[in-house]
Amino acid sequence: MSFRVFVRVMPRRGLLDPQGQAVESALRALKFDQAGNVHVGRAIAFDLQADNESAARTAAIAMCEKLLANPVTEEYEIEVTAR
Amino acid sequence: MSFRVFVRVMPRRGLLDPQGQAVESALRALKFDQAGNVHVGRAIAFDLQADNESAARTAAIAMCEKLLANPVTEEYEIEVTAR
Amino acid sequence: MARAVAASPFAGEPAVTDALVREHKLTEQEYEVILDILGRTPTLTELGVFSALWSEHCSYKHTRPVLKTFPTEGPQVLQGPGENAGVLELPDGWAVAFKIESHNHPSAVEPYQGAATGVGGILRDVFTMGARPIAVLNSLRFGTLDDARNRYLFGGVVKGVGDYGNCVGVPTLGGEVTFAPGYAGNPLVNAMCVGILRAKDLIRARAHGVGNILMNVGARTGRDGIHGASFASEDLSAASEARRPQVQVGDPFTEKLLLEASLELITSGTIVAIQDMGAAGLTSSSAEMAARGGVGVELDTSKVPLREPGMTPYEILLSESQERMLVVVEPHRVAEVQAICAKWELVGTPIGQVTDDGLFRVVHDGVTVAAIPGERLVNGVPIYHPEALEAPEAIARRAATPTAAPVVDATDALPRLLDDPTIASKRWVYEQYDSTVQANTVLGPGGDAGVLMVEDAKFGLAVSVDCPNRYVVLDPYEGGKMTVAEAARNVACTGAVPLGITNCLNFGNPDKPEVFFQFREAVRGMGDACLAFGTPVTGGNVSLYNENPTGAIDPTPTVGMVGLLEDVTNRVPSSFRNPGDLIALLGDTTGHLGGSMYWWIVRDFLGGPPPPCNLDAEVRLQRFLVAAAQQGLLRSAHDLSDGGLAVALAEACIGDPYARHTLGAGVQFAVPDGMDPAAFFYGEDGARAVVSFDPASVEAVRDLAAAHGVPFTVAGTVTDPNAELRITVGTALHTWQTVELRRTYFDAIPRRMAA
Amino acid sequence: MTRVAVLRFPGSNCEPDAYRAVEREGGTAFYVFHRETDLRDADAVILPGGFSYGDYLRAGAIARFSPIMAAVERHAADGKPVLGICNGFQILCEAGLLPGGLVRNESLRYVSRPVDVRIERTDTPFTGDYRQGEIIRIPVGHGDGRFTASEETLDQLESTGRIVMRYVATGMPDVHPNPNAAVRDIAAISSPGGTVVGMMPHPERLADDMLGSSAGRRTFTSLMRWTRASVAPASS
Ligand SMILES: Nc1ncnc2c1ncn2[C@@H]1O[C@H](COP(=O)(O)OP(=O)(O)O)[C@@H](O)[C@H]1O
Ligand SMILES: [Mg+2]
Repeated sequence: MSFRVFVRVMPRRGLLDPQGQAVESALRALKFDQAGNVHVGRAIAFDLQADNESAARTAAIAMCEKLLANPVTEEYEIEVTAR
Repeated sequence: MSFRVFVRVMPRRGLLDPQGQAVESALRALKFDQAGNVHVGRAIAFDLQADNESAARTAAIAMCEKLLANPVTEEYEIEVTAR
Repeated sequence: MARAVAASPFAGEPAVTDALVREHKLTEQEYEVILDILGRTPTLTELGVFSALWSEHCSYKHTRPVLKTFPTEGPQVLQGPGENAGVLELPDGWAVAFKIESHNHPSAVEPYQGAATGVGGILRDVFTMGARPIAVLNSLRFGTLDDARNRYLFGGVVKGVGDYGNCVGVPTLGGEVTFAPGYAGNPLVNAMCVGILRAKDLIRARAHGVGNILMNVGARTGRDGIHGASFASEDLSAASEARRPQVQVGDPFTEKLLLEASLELITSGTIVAIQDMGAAGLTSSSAEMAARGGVGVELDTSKVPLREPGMTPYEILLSESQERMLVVVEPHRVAEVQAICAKWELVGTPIGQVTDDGLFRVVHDGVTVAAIPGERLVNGVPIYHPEALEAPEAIARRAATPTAAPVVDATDALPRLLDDPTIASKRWVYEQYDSTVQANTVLGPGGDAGVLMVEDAKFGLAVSVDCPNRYVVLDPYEGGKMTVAEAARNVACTGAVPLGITNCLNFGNPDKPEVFFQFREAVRGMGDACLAFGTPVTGGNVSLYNENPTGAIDPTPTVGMVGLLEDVTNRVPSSFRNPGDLIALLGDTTGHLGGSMYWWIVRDFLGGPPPPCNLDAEVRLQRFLVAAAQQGLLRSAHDLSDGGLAVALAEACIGDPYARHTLGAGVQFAVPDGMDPAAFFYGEDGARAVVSFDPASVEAVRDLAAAHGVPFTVAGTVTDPNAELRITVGTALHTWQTVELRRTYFDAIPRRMAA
Repeated sequence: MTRVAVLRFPGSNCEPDAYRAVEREGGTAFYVFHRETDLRDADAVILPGGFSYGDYLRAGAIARFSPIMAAVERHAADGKPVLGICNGFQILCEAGLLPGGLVRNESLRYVSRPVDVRIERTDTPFTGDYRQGEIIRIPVGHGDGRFTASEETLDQLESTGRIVMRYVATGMPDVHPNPNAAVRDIAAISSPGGTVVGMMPHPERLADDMLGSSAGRRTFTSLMRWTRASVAPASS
């Protein structure tokens, strides 16, 4: 089966996120003050072949642990959808 | 109401995505060859106050158009969840 | 001459119609010539090829006759205009390759990628000559920073220049940034690259050897920047907004691999010729290499490695995907080339061959989709001789004088001027550019010219890029002269002998007589200055149609100068060094305020005649500065330009960008009779510099100045760290806190960008 | 003669500078490509600065998987000197040979300028010829130089004396002494034994008097002396 995987890699909670701060103040400057708690990270999208959804998820987690995210500075979330 | 918004900003289809290419070949080198069509972009997460979901979405779209995404080189997707 | 042969349309390709011809920006007259060249109607693919090669950007059809008037010869010239970059001879078998090029239109649409790919293109122009890039410079122009769009363009361009050059590992040694209303909506982004090579390794982009193979080396081809060449020859308009998806994305990582692979291919003698695929991509690189070599080429577009499926020959030929090279190689060495490519993680793919029929022929899946006599394709474009007529308003503005009263007095004008982003420190910019990679940076950004050493060599190089655009807009001829004079003065201040120039001529729409007048006169002025200085033009680039809805940009003929320090240990910095050193002013001060920053900032007036450029005085000053440096007489030398004497003294006191303290100075001048102190402080007469030296050397310096016929006035001394700048004019004493001047000078741009 | 392997990853761009700095002090430098698996009896290894794999994904994230890195890990495990400069430091962190990570400068801008750093530790192979507490001015050039680690890791680095250089203020009135907002002003750290060192500043770019200072030279003279004496690594 073929899956579409979206990975969201965000700065670890607690770590300084200057990009998030910059975007937040830019939003305020544009009067979008209803937005808060802004954080900026990396989005990674790819197609994945796997027997079933849980296999796909397992593979995606392995990829994040090994390459896509750095546990020291980042945390990640995975979204898998069949296609 | 308070919403959590995730924005995924990816390189426009058709434009060169050197970062996606680099990650794809790195995954191959690590024997994750079941992954393909890799693209890398930015993930933006924020809280948003709005009367209802569609108002929240409308606001998020405005933010993307004005600030979060560069229409020349990027396309974006928005995910809104009540909280 | 090669005769035309048949070509059939690519499957699904529409027949060529008048509408299509117009859309390809070809005039009726030009289309007539195409019909005559082919003896038949072109296929759409052929039309696209003509349209690209006959665009202003590639063909110089409006400017060639004028460009021909540049002096291009000199004993130091190894390669003049006509190749990817010019090359000058250096001591000990070394040579320097350098070139400047514009990326204005792409940067107006997408500042980050536009600027980045501009740097990528100019790097390739230099390393395709067999030279290793050792310095990048950039010349930038924007509207004023009070406007958010201009701040966005400025920030994006600087980040783009930095990210690309930093990643490839070439230090940015200098540049210039000017902010003026005349560039709003049409920023100028000119990038210069300087490379060093062994003269014996010089290689020219000429295809020869019938049967030799054409190879595509580097990135895959996508639909990027299709028609970028004709795009660059078009006024910015709603239409070009609609062309947005064409933006090219740069990949500096691949560029770095391409750089190493190309230099290895060249120095190992594996290849016959190499050319980067710049504007009009595969089409111009292959057609130009063939024409230079007097041969034909046959390309098989179905063999070109693609990034996107289903691309047509038309798209493949015109794609401006970055980081690609076209290489000519003997058939038996293809495997060697591929091995070197593989070593650098790149792919080398045979995509065609050199032929003897003089045709530019394109086949796709065995079908001939284009067959054009190559020589006429490259050189057959009709040449235009546009009318040149100065605008009455320009003449009037040159004659006018300010009416508004000064907003501040002569003393307070100095901080005002130092706070203007055009005069203020550009540290916010060059701090984002790696200026020390390669470990050869002797004098980095912040001074008059960048200076670098060459490993194991005694000599050093000084590089600078300049254009006093205010002078050019007011008087293109004098301004053209001053452009070269300022670059030469900057280089000479470091102690280097000006060797030669490259130039980037940024102008508006040449069909406007007033624009073509500016172009013709500026080139005439630059040529006269180059003759006087013995600095031939080795190449450059022309960017026309720099217009936006509000009209043409200020004419901006940017000059990139390379100078030689025979002994790099003699290099001279621009700011004061030691308390107790003597300070002298070189050159004549008439208090010329026409075209000055003072009138512009303090009296809200841009006009009057710019300072006349006295070439003889400039040459004498240059020779003095070089001789004084060679004799080790000077501790600092700084030329006078924007803001005149007071700004130059302030900058010399403020010191290096990361100095731990400023230095004070105390100087006295006898006012020339009846001269307004503001004119004395801020007048912008050329051929002047402020120097400092050990008091023990005063006789030697004075005699040397006399020997060179350079007016010389000892004005005072350098005083203590963080002390005041004190200038006495006649009986009036003016004082400034150098620490505050420094703060103003370095904070002007960051403050505005934080807004 | 000290044999120093200078690694070359795709996108490295400071390897010639490191090579020169080693040879200038009488060492023998040689390049080792990322695809190789053997360090050819190097006494020491330098991971140079640059943009390995374009810094795509994360600086150093892809290079750390290069075939040569297994040999570097063995070399480090044997207590032999390893120096990561800038991108090399980032690679060592990604590879887990040094703790913590290097993230985007707080300014969100690349920064190229001199910084003043204090030598906090002189018993590493790369700092022996400096004086304890000495302050040197030396260039940085990076976009991702902000050192970060968990509080525990930081405290441990402090208590075991593994912070090798810190950014310090010496009065450049108008620039921040810490160019990237690194936590606790950390510019360089070492492995527990002190033999693996990562630093953001570029000593190899300031190892020639012609450049106005040679403050970086002693990083390499230190190495020459250390390997000649080849004393056992000081452990704390
Ligand atoms: N302003 C100029 N002065 C002198 N030579 C020029 C000028 N503009 C272009 N040329 C020469 O014309 C040739 C083609 O220029 P250009 O199209 O910019 O080169 P490229 O093909 O690298 O873009 C180059 O050799 C260049 O040096
Ligand atoms: Mg070019």
